[in-house]
Amino acid sequence: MKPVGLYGLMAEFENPGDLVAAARGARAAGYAKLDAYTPYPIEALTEALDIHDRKLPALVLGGGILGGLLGYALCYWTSVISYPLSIGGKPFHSAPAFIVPTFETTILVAAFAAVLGMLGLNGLPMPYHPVFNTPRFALASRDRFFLCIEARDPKFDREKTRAFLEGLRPSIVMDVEP
Amino acid sequence: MQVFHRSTNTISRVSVFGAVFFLALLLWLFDALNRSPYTTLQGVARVQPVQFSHKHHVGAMGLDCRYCHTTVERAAFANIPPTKTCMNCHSQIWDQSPELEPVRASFRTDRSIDWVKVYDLPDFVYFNHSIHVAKGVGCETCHGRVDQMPLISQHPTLQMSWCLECHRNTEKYLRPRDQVFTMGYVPAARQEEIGQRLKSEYHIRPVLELTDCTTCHR
Amino acid sequence: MSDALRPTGSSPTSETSSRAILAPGYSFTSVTDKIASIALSRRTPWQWFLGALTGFALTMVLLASLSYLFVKGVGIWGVNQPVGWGFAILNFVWWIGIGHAGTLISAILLLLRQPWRNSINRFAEAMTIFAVACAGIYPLIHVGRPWLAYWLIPYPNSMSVWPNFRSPLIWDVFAVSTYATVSLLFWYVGMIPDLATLRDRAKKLWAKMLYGMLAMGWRGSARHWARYEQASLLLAGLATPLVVSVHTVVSFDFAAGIVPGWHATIFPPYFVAGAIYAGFAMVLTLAIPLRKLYGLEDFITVRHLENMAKILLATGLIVGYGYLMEAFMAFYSGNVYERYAIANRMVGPYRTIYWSLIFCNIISPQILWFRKARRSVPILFVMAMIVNVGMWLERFVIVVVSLHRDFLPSSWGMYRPTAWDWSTFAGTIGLFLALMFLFIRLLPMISIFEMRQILPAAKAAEGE
Amino acid sequence: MSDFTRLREAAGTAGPWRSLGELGASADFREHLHREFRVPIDSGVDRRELLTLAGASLAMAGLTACTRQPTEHIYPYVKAPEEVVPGEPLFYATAHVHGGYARGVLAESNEGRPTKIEGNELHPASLGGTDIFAQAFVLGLYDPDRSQTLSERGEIRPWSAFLAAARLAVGKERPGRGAGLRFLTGATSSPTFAAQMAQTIAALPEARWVVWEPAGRENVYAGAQAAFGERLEPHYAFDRADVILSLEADFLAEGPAPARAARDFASRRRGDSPNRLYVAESTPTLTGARADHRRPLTPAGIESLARAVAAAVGAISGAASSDPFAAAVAKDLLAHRGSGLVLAGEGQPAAVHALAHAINERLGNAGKTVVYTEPVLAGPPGGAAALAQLAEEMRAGKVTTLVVVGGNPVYTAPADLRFAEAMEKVPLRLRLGLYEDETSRLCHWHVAEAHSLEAWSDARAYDGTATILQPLILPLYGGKSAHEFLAAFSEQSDKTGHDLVKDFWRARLPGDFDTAWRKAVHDGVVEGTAFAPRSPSPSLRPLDAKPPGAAETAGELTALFRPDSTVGDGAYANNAWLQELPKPLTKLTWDNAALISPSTAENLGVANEDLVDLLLAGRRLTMPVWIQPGQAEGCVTLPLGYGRTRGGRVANGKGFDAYALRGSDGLWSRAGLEIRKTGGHYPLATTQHHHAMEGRDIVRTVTAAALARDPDAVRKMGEPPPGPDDTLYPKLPAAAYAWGLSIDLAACVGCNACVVACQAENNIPVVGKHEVTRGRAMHWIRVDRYYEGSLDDPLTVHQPVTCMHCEDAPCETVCPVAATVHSAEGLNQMVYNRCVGTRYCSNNCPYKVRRFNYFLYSDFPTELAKMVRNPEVTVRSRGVMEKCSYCVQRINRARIAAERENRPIADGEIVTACQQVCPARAIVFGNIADPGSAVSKARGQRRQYGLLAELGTRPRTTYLASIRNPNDALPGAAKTGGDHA
Repeated sequence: MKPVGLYGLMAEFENPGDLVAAARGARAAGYAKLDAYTPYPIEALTEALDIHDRKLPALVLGGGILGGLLGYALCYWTSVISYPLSIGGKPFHSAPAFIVPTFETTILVAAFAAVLGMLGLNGLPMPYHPVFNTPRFALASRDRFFLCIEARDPKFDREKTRAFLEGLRPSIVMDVEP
Repeated sequence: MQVFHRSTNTISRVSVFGAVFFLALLLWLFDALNRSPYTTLQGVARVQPVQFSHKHHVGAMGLDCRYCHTTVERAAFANIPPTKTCMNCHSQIWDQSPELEPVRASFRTDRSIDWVKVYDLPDFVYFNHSIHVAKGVGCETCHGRVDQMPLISQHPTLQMSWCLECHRNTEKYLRPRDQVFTMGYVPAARQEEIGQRLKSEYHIRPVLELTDCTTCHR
Repeated sequence: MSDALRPTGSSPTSETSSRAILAPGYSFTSVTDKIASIALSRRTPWQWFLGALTGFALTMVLLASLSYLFVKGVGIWGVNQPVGWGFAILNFVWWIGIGHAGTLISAILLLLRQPWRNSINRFAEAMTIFAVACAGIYPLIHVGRPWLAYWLIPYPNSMSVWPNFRSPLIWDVFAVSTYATVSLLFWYVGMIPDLATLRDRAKKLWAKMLYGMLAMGWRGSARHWARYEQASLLLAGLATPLVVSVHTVVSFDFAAGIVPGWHATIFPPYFVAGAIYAGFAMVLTLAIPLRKLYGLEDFITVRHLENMAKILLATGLIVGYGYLMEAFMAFYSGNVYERYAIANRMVGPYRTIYWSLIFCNIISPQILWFRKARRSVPILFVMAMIVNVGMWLERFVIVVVSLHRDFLPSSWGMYRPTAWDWSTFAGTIGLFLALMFLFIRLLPMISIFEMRQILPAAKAAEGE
Repeated sequence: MSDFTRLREAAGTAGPWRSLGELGASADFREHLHREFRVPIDSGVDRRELLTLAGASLAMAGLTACTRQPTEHIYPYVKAPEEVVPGEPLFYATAHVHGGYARGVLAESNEGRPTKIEGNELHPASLGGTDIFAQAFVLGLYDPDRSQTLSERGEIRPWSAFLAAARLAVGKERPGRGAGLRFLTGATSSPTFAAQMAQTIAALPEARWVVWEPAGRENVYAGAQAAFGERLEPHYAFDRADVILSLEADFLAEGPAPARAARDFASRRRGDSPNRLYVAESTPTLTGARADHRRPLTPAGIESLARAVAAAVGAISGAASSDPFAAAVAKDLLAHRGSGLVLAGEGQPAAVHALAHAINERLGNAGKTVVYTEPVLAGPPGGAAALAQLAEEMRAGKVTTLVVVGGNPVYTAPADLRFAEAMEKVPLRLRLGLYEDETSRLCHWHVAEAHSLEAWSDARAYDGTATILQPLILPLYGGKSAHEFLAAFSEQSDKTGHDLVKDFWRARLPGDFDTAWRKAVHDGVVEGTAFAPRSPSPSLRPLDAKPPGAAETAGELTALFRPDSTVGDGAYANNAWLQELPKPLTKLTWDNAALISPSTAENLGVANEDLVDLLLAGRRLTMPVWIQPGQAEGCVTLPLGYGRTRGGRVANGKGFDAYALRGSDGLWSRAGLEIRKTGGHYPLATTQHHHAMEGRDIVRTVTAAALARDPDAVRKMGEPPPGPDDTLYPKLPAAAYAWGLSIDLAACVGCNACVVACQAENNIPVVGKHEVTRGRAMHWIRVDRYYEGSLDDPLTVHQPVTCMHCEDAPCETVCPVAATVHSAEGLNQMVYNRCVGTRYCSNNCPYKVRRFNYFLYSDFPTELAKMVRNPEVTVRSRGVMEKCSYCVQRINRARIAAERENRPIADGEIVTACQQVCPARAIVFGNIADPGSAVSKARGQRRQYGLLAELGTRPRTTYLASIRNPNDALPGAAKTGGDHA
């Protein structure tokens, strides 16, 4: 995005209820490129902004399967193929014993998939973000609720959109520098 | 307010991935170093009191290994020849050469020549020359083309993985008994066939037995 | 300042609030500021310095003991034939046990939708990680040649030999390291939004930078929150079987052996129960002083303590059942060695330890049947302490008393811990304290955003 | 002048020494000798040790981490001796001399270093077996505490100076025809030495030879004197005896040839018609432990028993006593005329010996089970009387020159003689000694004695058979042999020991001397030197009058003085192997203690390790007590040989000196002992704390009768083990050989020889008293000892326990790094270099045979300590587990030999160290896959059982149940069951 111009317009609300309402309104008004910022997860918002993304569970499942396969493969290859050793009269392929490491690797890889997946899909780490340019945005992690309509929204028009946001009875509407 | 500059986004992502690769690199380096001649002394020629040349004695003059290493067929240790053996010839030829003064000195003073050990296994490894020779493992297989080495140096890594390689695939290395002391031996037919045949002929024990710990560790 | 933050006309001990998991009258603002201020602005109380210093001092003792150990060998401990395992392993099991409550609270209670967990899960998780860290030290140092301990990890090597995947110790390596990693991830992910809060609340630039980097630029976007919630649920789903598996695997160290007193199928369940038991005891041990020290009675209410007391009672009973079954099966099996092992626990040279264990873990917790006791802070604190000791004694009985008399009477012997055994143990306690105090000073010890969730205002927004 | 240079000079001539060239890397002897000898790790570890600890540990880290091998050097021969092949051991026949009697051995030499002792099949006292002393004496060769110099009043002098001094002394004595000259020696059977002595004395007729052996055989000879009117050597054919009555004769552990006795005795225990052994003794012995009926009796009690039996069989006049035991024994003996045997121990008064002889004569056992020959020991009658007279003469100033050859009289002499004080009255005192000990301190001249592996000599076995002792190595410290020393006082002072011995035999060997000599030296026995049997005529007069001797008044305590079972009379006190070897019955190490009976302990209100004051005839000694089940009531056993003050670093300050109480009026036992509790406490190191089997079928004992009734008696004793197919797992591919070991508990006499042999063969370190008290002894094979029955007279059983090499080994499964795994041939392999030391395997081993290096126990810094090590076995460092390997180095040696020749390994080709020494042949090793092998035959027996086999470990080491053959006419210990902890 270019340094000049505007990232978007941001409206600040006193309480979650207004934000949820505002979000509904904005979508109803046909705005697509908008996001809400809240100090804690609000389920109502997901539905209001109709966010549905099922990538993460798939990732975790994949991770789990991969981890399991790797774990068992490790046990099998080392104890049956690479250097078979007669240990305690047990067969080289001691499946029951191999279950434990397999289980652990399954969990491990799945967990990594969950965390890295979440961060990756959220595009984190991203220490710099335009929304931080608005001083009051610091309150987004405390007690204020923000709705931001981005400039790249086709329907975005500096004046009209500002007017629209004003109509949602926010405590204030601000420009967000890019 | 904005705490970080734009560029930090890129920096942070790069550093996250970088860290992972850096760690991997370190591990790889460590392993490489561990297998490198720096650790194994593979192919590193040592300074000896007498710059004895196998190339000359074996390659040029064609001495048999057993002329000096007399016990190789009956004992675990392929002995380093006594000074007497050197003097057998060198009391006649090169008997004035300054190179050989340490040998003559040893013979005079009755003090051993102080050789630096080249093939040096850890003390918890028990290697037996006689059995390998008896089973058709050529000197060359472990010691390399000694007949081309002016100064002897360690041919293999002497790491356990190297030992196992042969104990697991004997057929790849066996040669007829009469070829054991040959340098530059070329198999008459495909090595696999010969190897398989000799394996049964010489009653080579199965892999599981050859890779038992007590085969080498006691 | 904390008083300024307390809403007027509410006292946390009043009957109304005592059922609540959060004293009334709090707003997003006050909750946020009160918790954040502990890390950022509030003056550090002298008790903190006292605690932290003790912790660091004991950590030095640990380092000293370890250096001496590495120079001389495990012979400096009381271990011998027949008792090949002593304090090292029993402390390992003890710490691992303690390290169970955190993940349990954050994972299982999350799945069970227990909102009261929100105010205790953060430092419970921290406790978990530090306990696991302490536990992790022991298996490494108790071996005869610690500089070769890395041979327990499967990696391609010039010897082309591999670990033995049939050995419970290798299972331990996998289980404990996985558990440590996942707990750490869970803990960190859970903290990201609060780190963002600290970033935004911090005054000094370096603090902003520090928290900012850790927060990874979290900005509370609704889309992020959505995935974040997914992730926490999934992690919880993964951590739940994991937390159960870890102490199960630890119990295999014994159950997979043939030593009379070890070789029992009841071990996995009752080890897990024991772990939760010990874990919650430790949570109480930490929570009670902390809430007092930082005036968090409004967040960690008597309700919390009571709930934990109930869990203590429940798991305590399971553990008791475990002991009972052990004894019964030994008798019922008709196996002379098993019978002797149990009899030896009860009347043998170590009987005092066995009976004090019974008192600590089985008898004393019965007091928690009474509501009054469950709601009395001092009683709970003493109770928790007793259980901590009791669980340690249990491990002593399992590890040492089983080993010192096994099959051939000719080889029977006694185990006597040396000064070095004790100093190492004290050392790990020090390490634990040190880490704990650093944590409460530098990081939000209560999950701020999850506290916001249980505010009435939040509930309203969700249309509840 | 340095030993080292001298050795170098010698290097030209003697073969073995050349190998120092091989050792060259560290060949500076000066350095070794002056380096501090590391006493086995005890409470503390000093700084230098810490460094070595760290160093050695790091070194072991080698290979895997990026540590490079340190540069090593090779020192080849200059002129290679014919017979030496580097890496191939050589064996030389020689003998170990104990109490004057030769016990034939073969000494193993690796590159010229004597490292291991084996028995000599050709030698009558060995037949291939050895005892603990023979096994351990090789360690003494490298003892850095051995005297290393020849000195006069502490000043180092050359040999020539001593020769001059000796010549001067003899010159001084010549006018008086040697009246002032006294030679004091220990018991010796060396023909050469005797001849030299005779020669010397012939030159100086008034000189006298005094023999003093602290625990000698004087009573035996005196007994014969009493019975037959002449000093005779009785020896016994235990293999021909059906009924044996031992009057405190511990023939399985003490006496002239215990190894031979054990072999003969055991040969009659395994069969279907076992012999029967009655033992009457005051203090428990190994022989007593094997008894079918054992009677704890006071010395007087033993004598009256002997009389009762003698009377009952009509050997002496007098009425048969009412004692049912005596009656039963007599009945049994009478029923076995000619195949019975009665013998008395060294500690018994002459009268009892005479009675024994009388009974044997009467029953016609003489010539059959007991044979008489002329005395084996040379020299005049010894004993307290001789020494007392010498002390008297010295005190009276009659002695002007005292020559002490070996022994250590100042330490061992009876206290009432105040020998040291008397000795100091002698103007010139010269001494030959292995150590600069208590006696040397009081001598003007001290000559370092050569170890018997360093010198030429000869000695006779119990039956007179002579052995030529040959050196395997030049004297490490330039010591001199007794022959060279004695020669200094004769005209032959210029001769070497080799010449002296050879010259003596020159006249005496039949046929071509060189051939005969070579054969004699090679075989280790000189043919035809055994003494011819005599058939003496009994003259039983002295017996009718009851001699005075020790008569106890009731309630009075009797002190018994016995050589300690591991350090003997003190001669072995500086031998760490023997110090750490658990005493066969008490299982004590590193100390001696006053053994008291349980009831005595009760009366005195003392417990183990309590310090007490012992008062006897005005003499006093403070010592801890140890309660010994089976000890005769009122008898207190005081083992000799401890409390050394100048015995060397290992010996000094260990235990308590019982000689301080011992008087010449009661060398073996003396009534009138008083015990006072001091309230003090002294920790003792025992390797076994629990003595009952807790009703578990660990050591299975069956009576001959029961076995005859029911062949399955033994198998029915325990829970049945799982059958070969009771498993879920598929069988792993089996190899051509399946190694297994069988231990016959009926034959085993619990002598501990296997323990020392294993220690020598496998480089097992010594850990010291403190570590033993912490339960960290390292022996790979241990001999467990359990008691059954009443505390006062229990049945004592012994059981050697090795690694069982379980086919389904619990230890293997739990090792995280696969450091202990199974070989295709069924060995439970322990790979030291892979072990990280979790000790999980040891926890999971039901037999607790695994041993852990809690510290760096192996002595890495001391060069001398390295010389005794077996080059075929890895020296373990700190932090690794170790255990019995079935002597895998011997298996591999045999296998390689066989494979080189493309043939299978023959049965009996592999002999484990424990099997090789076992005097009773109780241990058999071999291939259990071959039904024809000896071990398979042993395992095939109906007495066979596996220890704890019901656990499903499928042990490869199995046992044959012990057999007892009680007399139904008596309530025998063997029948009493039940346990006492």
